[in-house]
This record gives sequence, C-alpha cells and structure tokens, in this order.
Amino acid sequence: MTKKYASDYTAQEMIVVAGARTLEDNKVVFAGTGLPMVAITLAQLTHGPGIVPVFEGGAVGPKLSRGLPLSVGGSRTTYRANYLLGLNAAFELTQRGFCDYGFIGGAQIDPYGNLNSTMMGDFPENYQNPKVRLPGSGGASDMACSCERTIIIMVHEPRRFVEKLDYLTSPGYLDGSPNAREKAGIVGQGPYRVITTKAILGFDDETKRMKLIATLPGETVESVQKATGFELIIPDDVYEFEPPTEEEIRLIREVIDPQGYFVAKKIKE
Amino acid sequence: MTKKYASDYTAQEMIVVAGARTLEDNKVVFAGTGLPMVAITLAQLTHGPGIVPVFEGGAVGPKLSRGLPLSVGGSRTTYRANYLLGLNAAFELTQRGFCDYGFIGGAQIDPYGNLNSTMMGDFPENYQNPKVRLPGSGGASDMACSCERTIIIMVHEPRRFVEKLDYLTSPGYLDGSPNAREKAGIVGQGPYRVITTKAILGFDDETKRMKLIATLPGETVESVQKATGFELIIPDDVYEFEPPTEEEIRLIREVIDPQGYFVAKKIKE
Amino acid sequence: MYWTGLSPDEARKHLANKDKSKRDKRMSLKEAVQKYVKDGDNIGVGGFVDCRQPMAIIHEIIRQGRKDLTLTFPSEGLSVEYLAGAMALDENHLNIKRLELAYWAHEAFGISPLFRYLAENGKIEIEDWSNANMSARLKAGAMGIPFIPYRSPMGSDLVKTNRSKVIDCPFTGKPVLLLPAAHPNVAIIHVQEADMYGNCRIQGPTFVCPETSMASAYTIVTCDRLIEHEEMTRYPNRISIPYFSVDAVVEVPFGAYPGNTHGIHYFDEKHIVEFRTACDKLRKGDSGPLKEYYDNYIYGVEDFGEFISKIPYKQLQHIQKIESGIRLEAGYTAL
Amino acid sequence: MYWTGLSPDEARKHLANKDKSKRDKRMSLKEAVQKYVKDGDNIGVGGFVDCRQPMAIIHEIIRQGRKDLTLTFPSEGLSVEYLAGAMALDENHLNIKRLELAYWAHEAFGISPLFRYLAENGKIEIEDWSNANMSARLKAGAMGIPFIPYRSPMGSDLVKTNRSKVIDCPFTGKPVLLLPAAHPNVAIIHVQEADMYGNCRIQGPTFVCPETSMASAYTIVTCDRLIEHEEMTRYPNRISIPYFSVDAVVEVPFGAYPGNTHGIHYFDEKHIVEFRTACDKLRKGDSGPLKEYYDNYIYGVEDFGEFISKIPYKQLQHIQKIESGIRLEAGYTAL
Repeated sequence: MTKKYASDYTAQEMIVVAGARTLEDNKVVFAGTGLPMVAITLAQLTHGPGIVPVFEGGAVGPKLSRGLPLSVGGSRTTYRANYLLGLNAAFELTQRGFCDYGFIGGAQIDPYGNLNSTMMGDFPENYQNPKVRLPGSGGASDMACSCERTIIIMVHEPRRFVEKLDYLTSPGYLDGSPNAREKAGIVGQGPYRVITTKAILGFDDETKRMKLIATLPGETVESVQKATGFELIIPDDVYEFEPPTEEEIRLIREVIDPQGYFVAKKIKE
Repeated sequence: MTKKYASDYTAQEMIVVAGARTLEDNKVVFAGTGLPMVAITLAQLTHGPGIVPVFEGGAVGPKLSRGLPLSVGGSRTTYRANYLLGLNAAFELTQRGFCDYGFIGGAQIDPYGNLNSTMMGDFPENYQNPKVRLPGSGGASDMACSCERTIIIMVHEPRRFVEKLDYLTSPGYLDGSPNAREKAGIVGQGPYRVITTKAILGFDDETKRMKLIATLPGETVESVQKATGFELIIPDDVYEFEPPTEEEIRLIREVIDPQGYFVAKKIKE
Repeated sequence: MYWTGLSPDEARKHLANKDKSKRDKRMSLKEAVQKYVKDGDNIGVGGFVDCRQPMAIIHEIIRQGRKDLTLTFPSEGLSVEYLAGAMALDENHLNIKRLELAYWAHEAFGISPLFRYLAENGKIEIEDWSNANMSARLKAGAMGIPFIPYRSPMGSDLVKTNRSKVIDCPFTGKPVLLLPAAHPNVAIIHVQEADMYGNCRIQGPTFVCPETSMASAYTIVTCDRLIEHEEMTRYPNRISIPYFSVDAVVEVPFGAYPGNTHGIHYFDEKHIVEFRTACDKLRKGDSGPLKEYYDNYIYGVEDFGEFISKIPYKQLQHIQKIESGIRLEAGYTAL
Repeated sequence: MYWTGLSPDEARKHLANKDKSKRDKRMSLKEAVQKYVKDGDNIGVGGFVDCRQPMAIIHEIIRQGRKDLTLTFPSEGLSVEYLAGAMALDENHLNIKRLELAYWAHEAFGISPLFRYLAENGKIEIEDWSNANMSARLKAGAMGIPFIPYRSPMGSDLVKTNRSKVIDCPFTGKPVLLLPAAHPNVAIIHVQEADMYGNCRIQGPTFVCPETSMASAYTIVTCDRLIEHEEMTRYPNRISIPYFSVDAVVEVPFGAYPGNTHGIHYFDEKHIVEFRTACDKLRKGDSGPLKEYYDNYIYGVEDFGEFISKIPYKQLQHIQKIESGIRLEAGYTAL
C-alpha cells in the first residue's frame, strides 16, 4: 500500500498525527483532556490497537469506540474498561509505575520542559490576583512527575516558549542540573517529547535543555527557532517530519472528532 | 411477660449473655472473632436489632441470619451487608470514628485493661523464641486503639489477670497516667467493660485501674478478687448481675451456635 | 498549621459522637441545605469537572444564600461556576471566600469565565494543589489519618504556596511530600442510585465522592433514583458510600443537569453553552444575561424540579438518548 | 532501615520496566511457580485466615521446594500452616526464614500448632504487626508511597520491635505511627473469577488481595472459573485487580480448598481438622501423621487436581451445598 499524504490539514491536526505516531503500541498512556485524547484514539485506530488509556476520572483501559470523550471523567471513557474506580486509584497506579507515558499540555513551557497551566503574572507577588488565571494543574503536574515519561503537546508561539515560566505547574527537568528530578523526590524519568504546531522536540541527555528533533511540514529550523522564546539545541540530524496521511486526517475528521470539539476548538476560546 | 431465668448454663454462655446485654441498640460494633460474634448475634436477636456489626474481613452491617460465621472473613459475614470491601476499609472506618464499640479478647489482661495476645515469656529477650507463642494481634490492637470504646471478654483466672503483661498487644489505659492514650497518639477512649466468666468490670475514672461492677451469679466479691492476680477496686455499689434467661440460653444453643463452635469450644483446644 | 473545615481531631470527635443508626434520611433539599450547610462552611464538592455535578444542591444553596464559603475539590466545572455566578451577581447574598482546588474549567466546553473573573479581581483566596493531592487529602480525611505522603508534584510552585511539606522520608531518606488531610464541614454529592438510609451505588467513575463523603462532617446526597434498600443490599460489593456516612437523601431526577451523569444522561451542550456564554459576558462587563439566567432558572423557581420543567422535554429526551449506557442494572456501567 | 522484598525505589523501577500489554497469561501452575517464585523471595500471601487461601499455589510451592522465604500477610491460616508443615518435615526442602504478620491461627478451628512449633523453637524470625498495619503497609506499596501514617497501635509492644516509627505529626503536633510500605517479590492469590489477561473479579470481602497484588513485583492468580474477557469487562466497576498487575493466571477449581471461597464452597471442616490434627501431633513430637498427609496429598500427586480427586465427591458436594450464596453473577455476593 502506498501512502497518500494529505494536502490540506490544520496545525492542530498535524499535532494530533505527530502525537499519535509518537505512542508505542501496548503501552499504558495516561491521557490528559483535549488533544491527547484525540491522539490516543488515532494511535489506537492505526498502529497502536494495544494502547491502554488511563483517564484520571478513574477509567483504565477502555475501548474508545463510543465517541470522543468530552471529559476525562465522562461516560465515554468507561466502555469495556479493565478497571474503574476514581481519581485516587488512577493517580496511585501512576505513582506506582503502571503508566508508561503521560500526555499533557500547558500554556507555557521552558527550556527544561517545565510547564505552566496555573497563572500569568508575578509569582508569588500576584498569586492571589494574577494577570490571567488559568484552570490550574488538574492532574498534569502529577502525570509530569509520576508517569515514566511524558509527552507534551503545545501551540508553538514565542510567548508560550519562554526562558522562565510565570509559574511552574508541571515539573520537567526543573533547573536542568544533574538528577534534579530524583533529588526533588520525583519518580518518573521526565519529558520525552514536545510536540508542537511546528516541530517535534526532545531534550539533550546531558544539559536537559530542549533540542529540535524534526520540523513539521512547511517549517524550517529557522522558523521553529524564531517561534521559540529561548535558544534551542539544533543537532545535525534534524529531519523533516512525515506529513499526515489522507487516512490519518480522514480518521480525525470523520471518525474521531467529527464535531471538532478539540481539534477545531469550536467551543473553547 | 415475666422473665424465666435459666437454671443451667456454662461460664461461656454467661459471658455471651453479659456481652450481649452490654451492647446498645443502633451502635456500630467491630466484632472480633469467636465469642464477640456470638454475643453480637444474641444482642441483635434480643434488644439490639439495629446493631451494625463490622467485620475486619470487610463486611459492614450484614444480617447474621445465615448461621454463625466461623471466620470474620467468612461468607456468612456478608449477607445483605451495607458495605463490602476489605481489611483496609474496615480499619479505616474505625480509625475515622465510625465504630462505637470494639469487642475483643486476649490471653492476659492487666489492671489498666491492656491485653496480651502475642506471646508468653520474657520480652524482648525471648521474643524470637517465646515460651508460648499466641496467634498475634490480628485486628485486636487496632480495635483497642481506634474504636471509640472497647468491650473485653476474658476467662477469669489469676494467670490471665496479671499486674504486668508478658507483652502488650492491645492498649488499654497504658500505664494509667492522665491522658496516657491521647499522649501516645491513640484516638479512641479506651476500655469500657471487661466481661469475664466471673464478673463485669470497668475502670476507675481517675486512676484508670480495673474496678468491679457486678458479680456474675454464683460469684462473690471475694471469689472474683481471688481469681484476679492484682487488686481490684471494689466500690460500694457492686451488684449481682441478672442471670441468663431461658430465652437467651435457648437462642445461644439452638439458634446461634448449635454446633458449639465458639461457645463450647468444640474444636478449639 | 491551620485547618480549614475540621481538624483531624475535631473530625474524629464529631463522628465518634454522631448517631450512626440506620434510619430514614429522606427530606426535601430545602431542609437538607438549611440543616447541613452553614455560613463559613468548607464544602466538599462531589463529581468531576462537568460530570455528576451536585447541581440540584448547588441551586438550593444559591437560592438560600450562604456566606464565606470554602470550596474543596480536585476538579470541578459547572457546580462551582454556578456558585461563582451567584457571587458575581450579588456578593451580599452568596460569597466564596476560599478555594482549595486543582482545576476549575470545563474541558471541551472551555475555560471558566468566572474563575478568571474572581481570581483576576482578587476576590477569592486560592490554594492550588494537584488533582492527585486534593484526592489524596480527602482520602486521608476518609481514612482518619492526619496526613498522607505523596510523590508528586515536588519541584513545582504548587508546593511553595500550599500547606504541603517536603520532608526526607524516614525510611528511604529521599524527599517526599506530606499532604494534610481534608475534612470539609459538608459534602455535596450526586449519585445515580441511593436508598432511604443513604447507601449509594455509583455507576462509572467514582471520582472522589466516597472519600469526600467519608472525610466530611455531614453529607447531602441527591440521586437520580431512590431504590429499595433490599435491592441495594443484594449487591454489597457495589455499595460505594455506606449509609452511615450520609445525613440527607433526596431523590432529584436530572440532579446533575446540565452535566453528564454516567448511565443516565449525557451533557446538554446547548444549555451549558447558554449558561457559559452568560458567564463570559459578565466577565467582560455585561452582567445582564447572567442575571436573567439566574432570575429565570434559579431564583424564579421553587425547586430544581421546576428548573428542569423549564427545559424542553425534547432536549431532556435527547441527552438521555445519546448517553452510552442507559441501563442501570447493578454492575452495569456502559452497554 | 532495611527492606524485605523490594525497596520502594526498586519496586517502582521494576514495574516501570515491565511489559504491561494485554496478553494471554494462562499457564500451568507448575510453570507459574517455577517462573515467579524464587529462593529468598518475600511472598505476599492472599486471602484471610482460612478464607480464599491460595492453597493450590501453596501445594505447588511445596512440591517444588523453596528456601529462605519471607511471608508477608495480615492474617493467615491454612496457606502458611501447609508451608510450615513442609518445613517441619524437611527444612532442606522448604524453609520459612521470616514472617511479617499480624495473626496466624484458624479462628473457629483453633490456634496454629505449627506457628507455635516454629516460634517456640526459634526456627523463624518474626516481625509482629497489627492487621491494620500490615494491610496499610501493602496499601502503601500498592499506592507507590514509601510509608503511610497510622493511628494504631501506638503504646503497644508491637511498635517496639517492628520497623514502624512514631513521630510527631508535622501538621497536628501529635504522635502518629509511620509504617514502611511492603513490596513482596511475588503475590499469590486465589479468586473466584479471572480472565485470560489477569483481570480478577473477587466476590465477598476483598481482604487485602488487590493491594497485595499491586504492591508486589509479580502476581500469580488462581481462579475457580476462568471467564471470558468480554464477560469480565461488561462490569468494569466490579474488576478487583486489573490485568496489568497479574503475571500468571491458572484455572484451578476448588483452588482454596479446604478453606472457604465466598460464593463457591464453604469450609471442609472434616479435612481441616484432619490436617490440623496431624500438625498438632507433629508439635507434640509425632511427625508420622503429617508426613503421611503430605506424601498422600501433596508429594504423591502431580497437581492440585489430583489432590482434589482424592477428596470424596460427596464431601465436595456438601461444602458447595452449604455455602450461602452459590450464584456468582456479577455483583451478587450472597443470596
């Protein structure tokens, strides 16, 4: 079968495709709300039928064939689940080591993969009356700490990729010093990939700073760096990411999120 | 209805009757194995239909109409239970404050209501090769700490009522000093009654030492003191306990434990 | 260290002295809220984001008005948005003093306009935690232990402002986070099925509802269906909250509307958007639509049933029809 | 502080590196024990006193022989008595090095002759805990936290010799007990129903079986009935142990015999007394009857099925008949 690449897709669709492809089959994936749920469903429908989703509401290993869940606690997360309790059980599984990947997002990211989803403004001075108040950690900070590895999904803009976060909600490699996570008492290995509207990024083994792995179709090393508020490590082997296939885009649009809840952000502002 | 007193009953039957009468209706009672289960069932069948038994295996508030449970984890503890998880849930309920009474026994008791069900011999010297090894705490030490009050059932012999325990398994009033339990971090109020084959005993409000409340039929203050290895407080108002009724004895023999598992100790040595 | 709600010792004492008998706890929601929700209370809010939200209880609290509330929850959406709306319209009638939370927004239905409004205007005291931490704090409360260790999220800014403490584990020597137990004054919880004594059978995810109930001094439960006690105790392994943890039981069909109640009905997206749009307008300066919403749907009605009767029947039918698993046999979750 | 079994960090690492895929885990008990039970292991024993004891797994461990075992459990009876019997007959074939326990006896069937025999002769290292403490230690292990606070039994002699620590609570200032997590190398558990992937549905009390499985590095499960995966996942709220916590699944009818398996069969008092009497004789100096028992029922047979076939059919029928609830529909517990 020859692959046909899609000629028309949005940045969000590209993110979903890249996220899905990053997931290995048969792994346990703790799914944050929104795009991660779409990406996991796409992976299950393509190369990863054995992926086991975990939802913080409490459902573990359900089939996602009842339609895209609008909430990680919603009734579409439970169909033929293999365990179904509540938040404590889901997070304890994670802390214990059952979750291979956590799949999260944030409003800001720094060079070490730390994320902010709490507030914009001066912290701690304006913590009680921030410039912008965001929804808060939810389970993201726990996933970032206790899933064995985390995959981060971000819109790629300079104001979101910053040298210093306004507030550190979800730990990445903290200050990047050797074994910073272990020294802080965190059990998971940390961020594995950052998937954005422009690139696939990873982290340097030694410095733990963000490095470019691949540019998405239409982007260049320069355009990615330009959209990033700090200096990226650019290795020699940066490659161009394979564009979405027609089939991947069809699955997203027709099967997974036909009403565009998360991919088109119809309701979200 | 005039009461008819039974003319013939054993010391164990007397204990069961006294234990049952001590229980108030509508209270939550954490039931240790053996005689406590018989006493609770008798109370349910007489004045306390609203008593809520808790079994450490995990069953809370079952009907005990399927026959006497041979184990606090057995299948006769679960019929129409109002909650049914496991050991952790049962003990957490207790720690939280849901259990009004704990109903336990021991091999030795001291003047402050502390119990030993672990070992006979020198502790800590011979802890790893005791003279006699007993079954161990089970849940008794937890019930003694965390039920709001405890009711203790004992065979009344000088070797069992001792000034100093070989080993302290289940805390009573510890050394009897003011607020000793609270200072140790224990949450429940401590021993309420000791029901023996010879007497009903309680504890002095101030000194926390054991005091005689009532003598069982056929016993006197002197006979009780003689069977006790330490000096009892004997208040002026010691009374004679009402003997078992014919109906109580009939219920024990014909309805609750017809095979004599616990009351006749047929199998136990 | 200060405690909001009850301290561990107060919580233990309160419960030890409580009547745990099995008795008929049915009453009207009006009576339940009068009896168990006081000014200054710390309220443990059941449900999760927009799922199984205790909406009927929230409406009644709003109607009655309460002051200086502390809200305790991991992740909520509609329930707290409605309370915030009442506060935004008239702080003298109802106000939230403090939040102990991990997340307040609506997932697919967007962020919370009124959380932004209250926070950005400095109108509430906020203590940020993670979902796991808030869940564990309520679990510790339910277990009767004064704190519980956790391994996340050390290294975050959350632990800098909340009451957690990082210590070196006395067994491993490595850093571990200690979370103080939470003991709300009252838990408000909606479930699918309950009996007259308060036993609850939750279908689908339990969220943190059992823990919240067992950690709190009092619990008000609404249920879509009141079922017979004999039916409930046929399946003891499926009882999610035991009766002696519950103080008031009220049968309120659609009690979590317009959110999703697993096995009963799906989200009413239309109504959620209607409400959320009004909230958003308030944040941007126009309180008119929200005032109209409250006057029409909350203040203008006697009870939650009257509110539901204002929703077109077809809309209610629709959200029942699109719910994955409509069967509520014991043990069934989704068919 | 020393750890028996795995330390919290080792347990986390082991699990993080483990294959969690949903795959057919059926195998023979012989293979399962060869693969997952090693000399020197800390074994987390499932069940409670003489209820839902993992007897078939115990028989196979005895047949194969293992050295220097540590046994971790709150309260056990038959399972550990059988291991102790093998040790009493031939320490070179099987020996228990250490116990971490709260209770070892048989409730209505009397005290344990062989616990007395081993302890009074100083043949084992004993660490006494309470039932709540052992259960909480396994729960802490399952939760992935290195320790858990508890409020009992401070003031007892138990806390003087075991590895718990009393500290002043950093939040309340009052004394609280800290219990180190337990992470056995292998959990051995009998349940009523499992599927080929390892999902387990426990009927009646769960005891500490889910926690023991999730705390351990490996889990061997036997079940009275292997049921279809599609049947298991019709009732997700009723899955007690999720498949990815289980490594081997073996269908063994009567796998907890002669103990009680809730909903399946009652105790076989006759057989328990026969076995226990032989144990008691050994304690008093006559090993003959116990040797005969083991030669006949354990060493003289290929597998547990052959043992069961030596029990009179009428006796098996009887214990099925007197069991309160014979129906095993999901959610049903006792009828």
